[in-house]
Amino acid sequence: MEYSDKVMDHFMNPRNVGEITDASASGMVGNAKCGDIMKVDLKIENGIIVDAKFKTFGCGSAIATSSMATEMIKGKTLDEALELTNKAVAEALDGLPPIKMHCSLLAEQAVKAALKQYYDKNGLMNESNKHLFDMLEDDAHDHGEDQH
Amino acid sequence: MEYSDKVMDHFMNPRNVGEITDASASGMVGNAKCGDIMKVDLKIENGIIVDAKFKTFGCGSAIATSSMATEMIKGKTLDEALELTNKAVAEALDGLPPIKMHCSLLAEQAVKAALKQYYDKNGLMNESNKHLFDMLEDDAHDHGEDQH
Amino acid sequence: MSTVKRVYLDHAATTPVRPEVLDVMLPILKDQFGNPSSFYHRGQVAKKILEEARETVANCLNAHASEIYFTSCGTESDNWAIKGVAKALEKKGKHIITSKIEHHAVLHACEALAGQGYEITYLDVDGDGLVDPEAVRAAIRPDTILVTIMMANNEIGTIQPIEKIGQICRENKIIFHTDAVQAAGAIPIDLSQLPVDLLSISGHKFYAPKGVGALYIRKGVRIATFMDGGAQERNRRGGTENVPYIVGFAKAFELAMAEMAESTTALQALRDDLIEKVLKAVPYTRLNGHRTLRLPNNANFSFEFIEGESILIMLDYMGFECSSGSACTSGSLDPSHVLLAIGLPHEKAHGSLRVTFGKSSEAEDIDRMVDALVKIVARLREISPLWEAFLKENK
Amino acid sequence: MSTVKRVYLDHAATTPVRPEVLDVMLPILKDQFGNPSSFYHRGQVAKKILEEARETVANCLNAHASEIYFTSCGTESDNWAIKGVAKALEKKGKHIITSKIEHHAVLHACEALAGQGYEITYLDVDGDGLVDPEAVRAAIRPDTILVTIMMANNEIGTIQPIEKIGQICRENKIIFHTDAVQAAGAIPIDLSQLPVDLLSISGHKFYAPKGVGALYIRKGVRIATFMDGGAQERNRRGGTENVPYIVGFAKAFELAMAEMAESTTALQALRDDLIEKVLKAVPYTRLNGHRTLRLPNNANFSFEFIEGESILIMLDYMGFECSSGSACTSGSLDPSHVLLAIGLPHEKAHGSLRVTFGKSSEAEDIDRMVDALVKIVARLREISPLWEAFLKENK
Ligand SMILES: Cc1ncc(COP(=O)(O)O)c(C=O)c1O
Ligand SMILES: Cc1ncc(COP(=O)(O)O)c(C=O)c1O
Repeated sequence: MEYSDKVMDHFMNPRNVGEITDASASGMVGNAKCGDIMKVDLKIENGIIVDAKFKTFGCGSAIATSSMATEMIKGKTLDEALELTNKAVAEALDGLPPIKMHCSLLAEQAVKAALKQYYDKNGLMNESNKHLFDMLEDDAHDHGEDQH
Repeated sequence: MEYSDKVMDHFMNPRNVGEITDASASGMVGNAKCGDIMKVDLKIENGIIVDAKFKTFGCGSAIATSSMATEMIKGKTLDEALELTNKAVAEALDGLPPIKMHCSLLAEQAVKAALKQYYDKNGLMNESNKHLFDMLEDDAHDHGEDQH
Repeated sequence: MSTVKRVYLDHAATTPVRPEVLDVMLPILKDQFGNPSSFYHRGQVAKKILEEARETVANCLNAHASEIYFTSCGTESDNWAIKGVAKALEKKGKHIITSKIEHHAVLHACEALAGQGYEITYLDVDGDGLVDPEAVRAAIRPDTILVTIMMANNEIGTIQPIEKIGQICRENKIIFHTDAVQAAGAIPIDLSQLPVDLLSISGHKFYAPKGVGALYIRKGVRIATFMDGGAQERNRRGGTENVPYIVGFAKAFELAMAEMAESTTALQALRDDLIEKVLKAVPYTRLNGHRTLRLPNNANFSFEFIEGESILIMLDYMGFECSSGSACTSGSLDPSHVLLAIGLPHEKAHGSLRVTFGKSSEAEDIDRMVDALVKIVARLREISPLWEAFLKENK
Repeated sequence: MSTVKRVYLDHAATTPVRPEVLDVMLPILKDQFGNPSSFYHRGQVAKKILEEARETVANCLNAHASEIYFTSCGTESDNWAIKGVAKALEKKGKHIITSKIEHHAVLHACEALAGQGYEITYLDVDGDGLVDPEAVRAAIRPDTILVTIMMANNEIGTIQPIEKIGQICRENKIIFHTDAVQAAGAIPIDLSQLPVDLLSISGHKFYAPKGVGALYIRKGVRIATFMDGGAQERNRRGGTENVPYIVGFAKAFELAMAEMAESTTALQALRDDLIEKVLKAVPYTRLNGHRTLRLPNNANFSFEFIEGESILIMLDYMGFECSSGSACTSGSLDPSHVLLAIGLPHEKAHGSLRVTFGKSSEAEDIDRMVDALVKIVARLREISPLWEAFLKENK
């Protein structure tokens, strides 16, 4: 696997590893069957993500994208954070090997899952923003390739 | 094809090449389809083969066995000549590659064909020696291998 | 890449060409370029070299030279054995027995046949990766035409009871193929004793180059051609012969046999040292594969709560070249079919590491490797939500 | 063997590895032994080398790198192309069109399919060995799934109207494979223009080693795998990659393309000189194959009344290494199927000689060769009963 220097840096020195014990919201996605699980804790104050921490079981790019995704949403408003896409995460890492693109989806999904919990808990979910969480409906980790 | 020195010698310097214009008998066997034809002329005096000549269209071992077979029957009685076998010819040449053993059959056959002509012409053929010419019945050159 | 000392510990994936092997190959690559099928002297020289190599390989297996057919790799040998028997015996039946832990060369060849109306029984293995010979017997049906069970597994190193399985096949008059790609050159194979009909080998597992293998076909075994073409290999395998590699293959095999006693001792010492130290130093770690019925150079671990690729990248960074699962699926997202077959749950199957020693391995590498692993595993567990959950549960 | 100067004139059978090719192979054979499927740095280096080679080969053919698949030889490429399409399209139909003068790799692959219920049409060729494109059109049926016609013949050198045949296949939406083993490196092949879907190449015909080839598979063409196994070659051809040979193959192909204009001129001059002189000096001799639509390095003669092997032995003795028919059948008793197909009677088919020039050929060899041939033919005719009969008839 040829990883970019950025990926290697975020893998070897991941930012924001850990738990937030008094987290405003948490999200956990993925499953062991597919080989990666990501958990994100967010601390939200006045509509701003003031802290984000993660724990990830997964391959190099799963860990690197977790690190990068949490970096990217820190200090952002909820609306801004909801705009985070897996493509943006992968680009911020100078790209990922094609076979690893699904890992960046995991990071987007984990952040959204945490935000969804926050929206649900705080009654922020409504008809106009509901669609932003659509991706959590189907299992983004269902690789769908024919296995042989 | 790895030929013995003897084969090479008899191929490069074949003995008894030619025709006997006043031959006592001649035999010609093989066919162009199989890639070898051999013709033997014999000069027979008092039941002794005093001369033998051949012409052969064929591979190296066809020519070498022709040469050797004519050498082996020269000076021999008819009975002795009839005992010539392809195995003996091949052995006299220090062996032939397995795939080329059929060529030595050609030489035995050609000698027998000439002798048969002599026996027929001179009324020497009888019930007790007829079987010696059996091999001329079926085409020894029908390789019988499955061709693919 | 960093400039640390690089330690190659993936000899099951491939090995370098050893100098003695290159030495016998070079003159042929340079000068003896004749085509062994050619009539003239140069061709016959090549032919002789080829046949001498065949003799050497036959001697290594205690077989007859006429039973050795050169191929382009272990995969070809496996494909030929399986598809060749399937085709030759299709009138007799269309049932094939194999195991769940075969190499993909065997499994995918079987799957290809499954798509053509053959029925494949994939036998389970036990927790150590062993096939039960009695399970082979139980699976045999009147339409069974082939049993194919590998001699030693490429991931977990487990060595199968080939003699017993072969005996059962023989009793039932069923052709028995074994993929000995990992076994050849590593453990003794005596085909005058072993009831094996077909056996696959690949050179690059024992210091010959990649791209040359052999299939042993016991005299009298019915098998169709796979590579149809010219009259090479006694009409059974077309394609102009790769003489330099074949000669290298024979030389490497011969050396491996000559050095086997010595190298087995050395490799086993390294293997056992690593296994013992890793199991001691890294908690929640298991050894995959049979503890003793295993290839002398193979160690395979599952580190709980963490994922294999992460371990590999860190090891690579620290200079250790190992693999997780088999090399040819390392680009894949699927966990190893072998580890699932021995009963590991997915997360443990994902967290495996294969270390395979070889000629270049040194005892001093072991401690450095264990140190590295301790650090890496600790680090990755710190990041792992599974570890976090486990700690909370067990507080 | 005598100590005369040895002149190799059998470049269609195989060629030596040229020094520039050995030079790029050696460092890989010695040091870069990584398995391209391996995760760590060493494996990725090998992977990169492999992909660069693929790019080079693609450039030589004006194709995309993703359309190039490395194989172990021309025979494998042919088998894969033919059996792969047959399998992938078996539901569509089971009819395949080929010609009577294909290499055994194609003919025997077709015969293997014939044994499995496929129907093969073997097209006739004309006296020059040309396939009539209209005959291809006429042979197409609703159940035709593949046309396989070689680009240039290995025995008589005739170059087929591949573009026209491909056009007809395309009009009829039928997959078209061409065996370009003799053509690649000898004549230009531009796959951005040529309507060819599958194309086989082998390295040892252009100064790469024996045991490496490629199959070009045009994007979108449906073809099953042949060598089932690991995920190598984008999941389409299992087996650990033979990196050194693949690199040598790419280098040799690249050099052949770069030098093509020059070498074509040189080879054609030798070829034409030999043809002219032999036809003049040796009576009752015919040139087999098309006079101009032929490979630049190929001359093929039939000498009436004498047999080919005898000619070969004597030539070999005098230092000239040539062939009669194709190398891989030279151990066989059958006359060349190609010469029979162009209409030669058996005795002429048996009396053929193929001379194929290459890099080592020199103009001065021609006259010596002609001298030798004059003597040999005269000598063998003296021994020949056919010549004797002919002389008597024509007295
Ligand atoms: C036209 C043609 N096709 C296929 C082949 C087979 O190639 P290889 O010997 O590399 O398998 C050859 C040469 O032997 C050939 O000349
Ligand atoms: C057990 C086993 N079988 C088959 C193969 C395939 O061998 P090759 O890569 O030479 O095709 C391998 C190695 O890759 C192997 O370990």
